[in-house]
Amino acid sequence: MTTTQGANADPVVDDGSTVVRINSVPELIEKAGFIRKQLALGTHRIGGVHIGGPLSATDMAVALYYKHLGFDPANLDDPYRNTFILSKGHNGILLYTIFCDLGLYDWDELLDTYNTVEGNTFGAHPNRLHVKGIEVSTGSLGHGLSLACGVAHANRDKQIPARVYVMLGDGEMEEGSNWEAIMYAASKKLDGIVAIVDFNHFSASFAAGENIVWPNMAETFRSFGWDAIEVDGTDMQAIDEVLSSLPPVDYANPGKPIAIISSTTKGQGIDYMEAAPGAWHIGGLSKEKLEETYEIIDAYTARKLAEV
Amino acid sequence: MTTTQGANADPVVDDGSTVVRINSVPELIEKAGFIRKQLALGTHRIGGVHIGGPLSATDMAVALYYKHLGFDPANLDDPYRNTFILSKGHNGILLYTIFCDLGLYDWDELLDTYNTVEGNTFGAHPNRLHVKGIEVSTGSLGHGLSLACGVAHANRDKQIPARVYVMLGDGEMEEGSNWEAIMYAASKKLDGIVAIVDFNHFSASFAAGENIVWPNMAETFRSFGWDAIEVDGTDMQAIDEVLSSLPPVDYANPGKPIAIISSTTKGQGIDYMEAAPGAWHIGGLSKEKLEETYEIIDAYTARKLAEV
Amino acid sequence: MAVQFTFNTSGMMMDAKGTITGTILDMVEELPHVVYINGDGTGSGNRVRAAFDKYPDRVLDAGIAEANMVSMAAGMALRGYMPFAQTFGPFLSVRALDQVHNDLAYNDLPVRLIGTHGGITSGYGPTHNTIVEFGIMNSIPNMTMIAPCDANQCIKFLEASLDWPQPIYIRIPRGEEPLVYTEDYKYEIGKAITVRPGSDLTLIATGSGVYNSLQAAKQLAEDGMSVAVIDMHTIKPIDREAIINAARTTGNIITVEDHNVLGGLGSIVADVLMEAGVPARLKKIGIPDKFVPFGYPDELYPVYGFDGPGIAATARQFMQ
Amino acid sequence: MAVQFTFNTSGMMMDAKGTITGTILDMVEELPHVVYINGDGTGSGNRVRAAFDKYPDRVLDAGIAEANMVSMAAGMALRGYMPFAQTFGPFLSVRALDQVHNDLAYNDLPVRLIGTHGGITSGYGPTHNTIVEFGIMNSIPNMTMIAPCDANQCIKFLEASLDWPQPIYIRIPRGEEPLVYTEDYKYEIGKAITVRPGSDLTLIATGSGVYNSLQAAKQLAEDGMSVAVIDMHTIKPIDREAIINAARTTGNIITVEDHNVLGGLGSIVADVLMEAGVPARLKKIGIPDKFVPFGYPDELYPVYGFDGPGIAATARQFMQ
Ligand SMILES: Cc1ncc(C[n+]2csc(CCOP(=O)(O)OP(=O)(O)O)c2C)c(N)n1
Ligand SMILES: Cc1ncc(C[n+]2csc(CCOP(=O)(O)OP(=O)(O)O)c2C)c(N)n1
Ligand SMILES: [Mg+2]
Ligand SMILES: [Mg+2]
Repeated sequence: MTTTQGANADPVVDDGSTVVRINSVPELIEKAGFIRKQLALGTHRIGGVHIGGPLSATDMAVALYYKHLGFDPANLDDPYRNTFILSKGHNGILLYTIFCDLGLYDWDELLDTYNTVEGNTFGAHPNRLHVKGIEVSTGSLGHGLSLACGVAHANRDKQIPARVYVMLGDGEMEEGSNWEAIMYAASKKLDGIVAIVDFNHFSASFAAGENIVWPNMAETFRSFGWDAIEVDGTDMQAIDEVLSSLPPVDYANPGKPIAIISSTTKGQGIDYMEAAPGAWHIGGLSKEKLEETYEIIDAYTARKLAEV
Repeated sequence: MTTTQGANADPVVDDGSTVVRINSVPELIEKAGFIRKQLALGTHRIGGVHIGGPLSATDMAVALYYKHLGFDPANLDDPYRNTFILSKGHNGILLYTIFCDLGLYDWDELLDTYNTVEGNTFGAHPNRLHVKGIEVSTGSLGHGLSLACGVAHANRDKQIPARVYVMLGDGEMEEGSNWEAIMYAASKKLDGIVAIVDFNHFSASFAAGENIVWPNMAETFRSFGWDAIEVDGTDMQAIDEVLSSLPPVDYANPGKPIAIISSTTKGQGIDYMEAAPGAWHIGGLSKEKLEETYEIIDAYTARKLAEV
Repeated sequence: MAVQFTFNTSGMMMDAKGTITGTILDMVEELPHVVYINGDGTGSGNRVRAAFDKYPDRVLDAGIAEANMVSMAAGMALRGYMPFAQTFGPFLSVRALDQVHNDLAYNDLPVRLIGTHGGITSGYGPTHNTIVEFGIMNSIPNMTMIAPCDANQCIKFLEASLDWPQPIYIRIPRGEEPLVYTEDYKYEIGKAITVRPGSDLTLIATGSGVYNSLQAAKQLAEDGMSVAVIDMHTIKPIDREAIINAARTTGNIITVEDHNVLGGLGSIVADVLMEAGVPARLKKIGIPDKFVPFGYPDELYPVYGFDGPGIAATARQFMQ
Repeated sequence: MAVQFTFNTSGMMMDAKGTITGTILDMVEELPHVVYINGDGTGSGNRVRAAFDKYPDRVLDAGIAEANMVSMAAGMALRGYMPFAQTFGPFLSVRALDQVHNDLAYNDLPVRLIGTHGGITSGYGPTHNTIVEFGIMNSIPNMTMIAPCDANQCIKFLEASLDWPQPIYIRIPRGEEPLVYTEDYKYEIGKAITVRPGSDLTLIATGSGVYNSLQAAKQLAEDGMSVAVIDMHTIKPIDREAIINAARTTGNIITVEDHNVLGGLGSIVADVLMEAGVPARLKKIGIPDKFVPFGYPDELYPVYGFDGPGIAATARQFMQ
């Protein structure tokens, strides 16, 4: 299988795999800009799509899928693979968009059949039995970290030193089940687990602190025995540094599981969405608005490129 | 209604209530000794009773029911009352024992009909519809703090400055639902809530740290926005000081909800149980063992008295 | 007793979810013991948010923490309040089931849970659908289970609920459902309503199935079939009399529900009939015990044959 | 096909819970993909603890955190493992239902949940009883629900489960149940076993009800009544053929289960019969939709009439 990742692609492996590895931060930023535009396109073509969360998680997801995960579209069942679990399952469109870009699916298939019975591939929440590349079906919040505990045990049982990345929402952290997994993972030194909280300062209804208050989420993770790193989740350079700095998974010398609190804004990259995150938890875009939105994203991407 | 609280009773109110208030620490210690012996008696007469947890929670419960709660057996529905919720419901026998001592029930009723269909009053887990004085039926762990959030909202809505004490087990804190309530209570400044963790260093199977590890539970509470106090839960003087030092519930100047981490040993006061807490999560006592146990408790109580 | 109604043929839509929320907020204003609790659904710039700001101890949002939401509601009920707690159905009936089972049902406290996006109406797939809650609540002692069929009935139900001493689970669709009833009528929890009389076949429907069944009955009337439609708005306690009566009068029954056919209204009807020993033929329309594809009800209902034409087709086959 | 067995009249007791645990630990030793997970039930100084220490990634204890327990099991199944997760029934089937529904059933992963203290056998009251899980699991697509009747059948079931591709919920009593089967026999998930033939009446029983039904059948034989007993060890998928056959051959059916009579085996049997349109008389023995008092099964079973004499008495009345 060949991938269609465009000019930014830098396939570094020669073992027959089709892993895409974009090593340059500017190219990752460009890729994030492209993904944001495709998300906007989806929001127009489909309508009624979760969009604020996917946008804030875009940079992190791009850094992972195009570099740090070693995601191989041609070898999805590789037992040695790193795992990505989208615990905030309502952001499925973000993964579908990346998967289309990586050649797993055609764009039209995504944009024409999303959430339709006919297609039944791309649901509003990702289904592992329908979508290649999805590790586990999610949608009910607060399951991903527990699933990760199981995958991490499995990896360690087989002595596979792979990582399990879990993407969560800040609102999602209100679910108690997460904290069961957090205390368990620390207790069992499941240090292959990397919990990434896309702290975009909004749930479906509330700005951060308006209802449930997090005094300091990193401190809370630490109090349960985790390492916690705070990062500006809109700064690709910083994201890349954090993901590059993670200690290797070494079962002989286990460390702590790691939380990355990634500070973002819901709707990241599209100013009018950032200003009204509640309205853009789910949304749709008219044709005119789409054109305007492309320009906003391009300008945002250019600004981000200028910063590196 | 008159109470049969024995020589230690010091009814300080003259408004027709039957509140028992034992103000002297030595007398509270003696009362705790008496309750422990009655628990031992129950363990003999009934057999198959949860005993390790009730014993470790005895001092705290005595301090509350005989002093700080202002528990009034004749006025159980007083809307201004402080509330006690036994979140670790498997310790029901501890409350029944206290209720017998306070005259709500006869000893024989408890000891003859516990967990029988015939009696159907005193179940292995307390049922508010069967037992006078029980605020809410519990038994499934991890419900008490959430229930307390509701009671605290109700009190505040009516501007009743009463406290809601919740007794939890250290093992119980592994349930994620607790942490939902903990973040909610802090966020809403439900400072009438006092969470008391009877940290007796044992669940049903594991010594503290053997399976799930708590780096520092007080710190974890604080990271969620609570105040947390650590106390030696076997030192009546210390318990009394902590409970006396709680700031008043003042809705105009709300503080933080308060956690008391009460350090104890499962089976507290009975050495052979302390040494084998797993075996004495639930237990029964032969007649001979009961006599021996009385002596152990008396000696323990005497030691505690000598320390004050 | 069969009360007769003209049903609304206009297809006029009314938002059941919004109606419920609005009615409860009216109650909050009028009745000091009524509490409204949402689960990260308070939104902003709307009436719920205004009430949330105005009544900090009676209009609450538990955040994304449904277990705490349900137990907290129970805690308020312990002190004499009557909480209405509303969020997506699965997060109440499935996610928080231990809290429903123990703190509401076992403690027997008059909390009302309002599960939205009932059946496959969520459009968000099986994690946000609830095709299981009839079966679940049916097996839990002390629970009452209601599925109103239109927005107006939601109001009637809410009024009736004020005097009901036990916990209630109420399931409503996503919103914007066609109205079934045009005239006023008496509503009683546990009493089915015959919305259309008929002598050949009875459609026993609940929730969104009622409107669709009426459409089907109209179509079937054109074929000369006399089809009764019963609005079985209360799933538990089930109205045995209405079921037995339907068996006696028409002998042929089709149940219509947006729920798994295993354990739902159809199974409950079968149970009642077998226990009563009244002979009748029964056919169940519903979700055939599988996780449905993604899609909105417009698209999904015809797939499972519980739009009007689908029900009519099943009825024709059944009556051949 | 009715296979005939002599049933164990000795009343020999065998610990179903211990047998299951031991068998799974044997499997853990032999099969590298088998995982055992407890929920604060590992104990100390026993075989489970030894295995827990020996296999830190395959013999686990989730602590008192059942939601994490179930999802973690699903996570291992995602990687090809077959986890058996065991704790008190309500904490799996009720507390962790969102995890069961989504991570096991919707993801369709071969995790086996073993809910102990099934029915009212816990002795610890309604928070520790599970009289609801037949109804719950019946309504959830992809779930298989099993209730073995004795310790030996637990072993048979565990062997059969190794080839079953979907998630399974298995309910066992507290422990120390009398043996039903003495001889070896073929066990198949989803295939009921006729443990005693008869022509007047069929007792369709499950779990602890099977032994008690056999006792009743023996008593009734003395009265000259020919009573068949079916061991309906699989609640879902239900063996429709066996039920329909019972209706055809005896015409009279009594179901016996330690479960709420609403939504349990009896309701499922009613559902099958109504759908099949096979006439039969049906009576359900079980818990009459209420939270039972505290007490152990010895004391409680006679109250609800599902000890041997109670079943016999109901049968006599039913057949008058
Ligand atoms: C258990 C559960 N409760 C509620 C929901 C409904 N829901 C979907 S998204 C959402 C808000 C999530 O906020 P957050 O986790 O911050 O995600 P993001 O901002 O990244 O979209 C809610 C409440 C759900 N999917 N699962
Ligand atoms: C939700 C739930 N899971 C499991 C149990 C079974 N259980 C009863 S007591 C207990 C151990 C509790 O340990 P801890 O909270 O430390 O109580 P204590 O030591 O004071 O007895 C367990 C696991 C339960 N009652 N509720
Ligand atoms: Mg967010
Ligand atoms: Mg403990």
